[in-house]
Amino acid sequence: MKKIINQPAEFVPELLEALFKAHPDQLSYQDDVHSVVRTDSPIKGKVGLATGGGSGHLPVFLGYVGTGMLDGCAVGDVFQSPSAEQILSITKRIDSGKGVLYIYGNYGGDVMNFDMSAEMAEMDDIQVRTVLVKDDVASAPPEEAARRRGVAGMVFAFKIAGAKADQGASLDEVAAATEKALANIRTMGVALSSCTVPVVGKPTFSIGDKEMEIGMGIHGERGMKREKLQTADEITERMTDAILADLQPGAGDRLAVMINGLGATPLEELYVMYGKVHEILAEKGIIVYRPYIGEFATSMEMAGASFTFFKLDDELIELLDAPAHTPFFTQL
Amino acid sequence: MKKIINQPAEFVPELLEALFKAHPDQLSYQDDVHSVVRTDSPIKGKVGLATGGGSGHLPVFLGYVGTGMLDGCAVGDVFQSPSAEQILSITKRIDSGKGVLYIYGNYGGDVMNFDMSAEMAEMDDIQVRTVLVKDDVASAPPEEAARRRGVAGMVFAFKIAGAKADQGASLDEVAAATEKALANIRTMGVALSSCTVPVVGKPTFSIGDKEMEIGMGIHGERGMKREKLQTADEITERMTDAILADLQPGAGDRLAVMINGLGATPLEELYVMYGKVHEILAEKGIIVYRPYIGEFATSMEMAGASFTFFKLDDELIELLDAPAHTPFFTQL
Amino acid sequence: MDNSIIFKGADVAAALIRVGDALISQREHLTDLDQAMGDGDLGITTSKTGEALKAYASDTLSGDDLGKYLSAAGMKVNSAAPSTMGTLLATALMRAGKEVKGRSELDGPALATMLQAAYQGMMERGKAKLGDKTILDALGPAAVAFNNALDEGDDLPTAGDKMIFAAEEGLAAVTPLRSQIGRASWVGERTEGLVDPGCAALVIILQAIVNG
Amino acid sequence: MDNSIIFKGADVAAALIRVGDALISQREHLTDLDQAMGDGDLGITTSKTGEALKAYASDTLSGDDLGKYLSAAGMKVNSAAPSTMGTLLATALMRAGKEVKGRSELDGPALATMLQAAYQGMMERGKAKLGDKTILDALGPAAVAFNNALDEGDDLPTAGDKMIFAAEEGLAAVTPLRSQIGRASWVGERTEGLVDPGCAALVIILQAIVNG
Ligand SMILES: Nc1ncnc2c1ncn2[C@@H]1O[C@H](COP(=O)(O)OP(=O)(O)O)[C@@H](O)[C@H]1O
Ligand SMILES: Nc1ncnc2c1ncn2[C@@H]1O[C@H](COP(=O)(O)OP(=O)(O)O)[C@@H](O)[C@H]1O
Ligand SMILES: [Mg+2]
Ligand SMILES: [Mg+2]
Ligand SMILES: [Mg+2]
Ligand SMILES: [Mg+2]
Repeated sequence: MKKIINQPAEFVPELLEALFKAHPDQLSYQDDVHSVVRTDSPIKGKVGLATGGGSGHLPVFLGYVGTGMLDGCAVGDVFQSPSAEQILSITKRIDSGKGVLYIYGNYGGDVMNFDMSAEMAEMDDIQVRTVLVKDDVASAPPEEAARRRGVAGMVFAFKIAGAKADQGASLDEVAAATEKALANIRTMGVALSSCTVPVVGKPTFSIGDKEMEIGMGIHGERGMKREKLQTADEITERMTDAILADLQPGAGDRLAVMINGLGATPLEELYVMYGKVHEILAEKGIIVYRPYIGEFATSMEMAGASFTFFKLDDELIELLDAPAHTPFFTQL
Repeated sequence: MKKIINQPAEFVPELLEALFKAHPDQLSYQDDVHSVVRTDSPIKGKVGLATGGGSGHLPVFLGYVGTGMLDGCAVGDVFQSPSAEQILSITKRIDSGKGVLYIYGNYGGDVMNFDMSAEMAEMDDIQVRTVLVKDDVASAPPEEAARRRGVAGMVFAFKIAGAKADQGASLDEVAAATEKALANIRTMGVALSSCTVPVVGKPTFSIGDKEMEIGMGIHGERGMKREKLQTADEITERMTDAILADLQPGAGDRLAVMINGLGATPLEELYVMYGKVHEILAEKGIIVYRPYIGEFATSMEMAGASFTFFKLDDELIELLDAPAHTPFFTQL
Repeated sequence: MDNSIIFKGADVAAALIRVGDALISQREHLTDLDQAMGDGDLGITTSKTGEALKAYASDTLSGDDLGKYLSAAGMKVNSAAPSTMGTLLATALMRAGKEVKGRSELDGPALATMLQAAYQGMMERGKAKLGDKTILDALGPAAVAFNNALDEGDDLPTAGDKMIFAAEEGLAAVTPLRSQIGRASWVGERTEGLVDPGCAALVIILQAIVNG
Repeated sequence: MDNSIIFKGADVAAALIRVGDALISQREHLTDLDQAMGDGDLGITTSKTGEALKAYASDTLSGDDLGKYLSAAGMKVNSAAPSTMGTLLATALMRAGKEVKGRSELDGPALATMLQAAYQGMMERGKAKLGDKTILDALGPAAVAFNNALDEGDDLPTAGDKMIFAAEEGLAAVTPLRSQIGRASWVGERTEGLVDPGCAALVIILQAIVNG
């Protein structure tokens, strides 16, 4: 896949510098361009919310820093964890005294660096709690759900945490709401083509012209199965069934449904899949409370999509419905 | 390029049916799923605003139907004009008595069908005016600007027209504001890969692994030149210089700048390009009043980008700043 | 067939079906031509047009008024294939139909008038001029040649052949030129030497009408 | 070299540079291994680690305190390459350094303690256990083998060779197994029979340390 880039090694710093030029009212950095924070942080009386992870997934991660969502994000190189130091510097900046919640995907490098940062933050008397996102049903069976990786479902976690924190809730309360949300969030993805990490310069995996990889991760992690490319309806049924089997919603349940493009798949195709999801859910008496159709968590130029289902109750609906505004995501 | 679709011929009706399932509060149709209107149309006391064109460009065209922007959109098959009948049916639905303004891209098929619809609407005593979008500087030299095709710049035209119409302006006033906006809007694009029309099933053009097409149109129309792929900075300079030569803004002028992804190009790369645009403009004393970075007008899975510059004055700024909300575009 | 041949509804319907078949069978060829200088959709447009014509001619009784019959065919074509070429062909049908409103039979002179009206209609709808390298550059000379042949006393088959020959000559004459209007005009000098896809489609249509 | 060999700051710096060079030169190989069962970034991580080690060892005086010197090297590695392997290697350096805080010279037993501490540190940081098919499965046996060899009176070169051999044996022992932790664990049974990239990196590092 061809890229519009300069020096591969400068890719992330260049995009971050452009980000601060584009959105100076909303975003600035602390110590290092990789440590992105809300310009108005710390927000008095509010728990600080931080995330982080590798680049290459925009709008994830930094795209959710803004009103009603996150306060800071530590940005790693493409598909690489940020360093403990970078995480620590946003932690210090966004703490208003009410503590900081880390919400990020369950990846080894990220876990270790966030943990190191948390240890250092505690030495500075900043209270830190961590909620890991592990929503990808394709990455481990239910009995090993703790091993699952975190993918697009984190966007809903950010949304819920942000709304809860905005209500003035305590660190423990925000963590509890976020954990409750994540217990009701499941994702699964399919990839049709690979992405290419700029400094590597070759596709992460190769895939035939008529093949697809069901259960693909967002860094090119292999999925459950390499198969013949199927129709939109067949793919949609497969993924919907797998998520429903895991999440087990019942008739009358309300779901937020995210149909997320991984990068190269047109919005038109996402809508075609949504149509089928809607139909399958309707047949089971399950209600789509709110659809989110677009690119929310990408793998650069990967073709493919992920579905995230989020089972809601009244409390979660109130939090999901709260307005949010970041340079990449606006909800009225 | 692989697609997630069912029967190619059903692609557009399927996506439209999904659209109405996803956004029933905001969008509905008149007579035929291809005739998309605001659910609350006609809006009393407001000029009706309609657009239309082929599918495959989401969010263009139908994505801009909503509060503060358009009232209706006639949707053609992929890259095909809608029919005169489909246009006529939205025209009748959105007219509140103040007349209807057609705003769409300068493509032969669209022009003929909108003209036919306008002739029929007049027989029903609906006043219709037309403003053609011709913003692509790569499609003809300045002295033949009337021949130029309409691309991403139409999004700004929709925005200005929508805000003006919301002020209660007359059909002529809305048309005049839209024309004024378009006189200050210029676009240019670059493609790195082709798109594939589903029913055709093969790429519209072939392009080498190390080539790019400068000045590409959004349906795969050939550009000005097939060249060796350059760096992000070089590409950005080329496109920026070409637009500036045509638009001729001066030091102190304020621009809205759109860096638009054509489909497969990651947001990260769009930001890298924005960084360079910002730098070039700053060197000339030109101010970016508002950046728009993302996918606003695509060519399905084409890799590449377009830049649109929109020279603003106080009146245009007021209209650009007005809030808008559609299922695909929200501005506070 | 000679100059006194008269076409009735069944003949017109058969001609629509022949045109439909020809447009469908030439789909790939027209797509290739349009990929070279346009957006590669012409084959889709013509095959949708062809399907619409065939469905219409099979499902609809031509009745007493061939003018109405042809105009309604034009409406169908516009709904089925509303791109440039589809809309122009729809316009041609509607305008040709208008010329023979109320008639249940068509003779040579009627066909000549219809051809001229189709040409006029396309010109008004598309606002192109001769030499812009469009379908007009094949249709214009074809309409003139057909009319002249009849005036000179040729029989219908001969006039038909002259019409096709003129269309082919028109196509050839503009091939070296640069497209001046529509999508191809954006390709600029790269269109020089390429066959205009619309001209090619017109030749296919005329051949299908004549070779019945 | 025999058991009484003592390493000073310059020796440690030279070892860091050798490790750096080896990690950089094996970039492609490690990338390939990690593409087969992970995300293909291990070569990038190790070469960034290598660059950071070389820059650090060239720019920083080792001074009197080799413990501090190594811990600071760990901090640099974490900043330069904060992915799983980079963070584990950073942790190893920091924990090894902690063991020899204040010392300006290192002998065999010190090295054995450092190796054990590195292993412990990685285990605590990454929360993996032996048999999960990670770098621990090469480092654990290597640390034990080195310590045992010294206990049994082997000289340093012999102990070093035994250490490398144990690491290679550890790598081979887990190759048939399924990865149980980290990114590779999501690949499941498809990892069976594939070499763990972290084990491979560890063998490269130990070889570079020993073969000075
Ligand atoms: N304004 C026009 N008037 C007449 N014919 C035109 C005009 N523009 C284009 N054409 C003809 O239409 C052909 C292309 O048809 P089509 O592929 O349907 O157009 P597009 O894809 O650009 O909508 C051209 O080869 C040319 O003959
Ligand atoms: N929790 C863990 N503890 C120890 N080693 C681990 C752990 N997770 C992964 N590893 C090792 O890290 C190697 C992969 O390193 P790296 O490519 O940096 O990881 P990633 O790309 O997943 O962040 C694996 O081959 C394995 O040896
Ligand atoms: Mg077309
Ligand atoms: Mg065409
Ligand atoms: Mg990694
Ligand atoms: Mg890896």
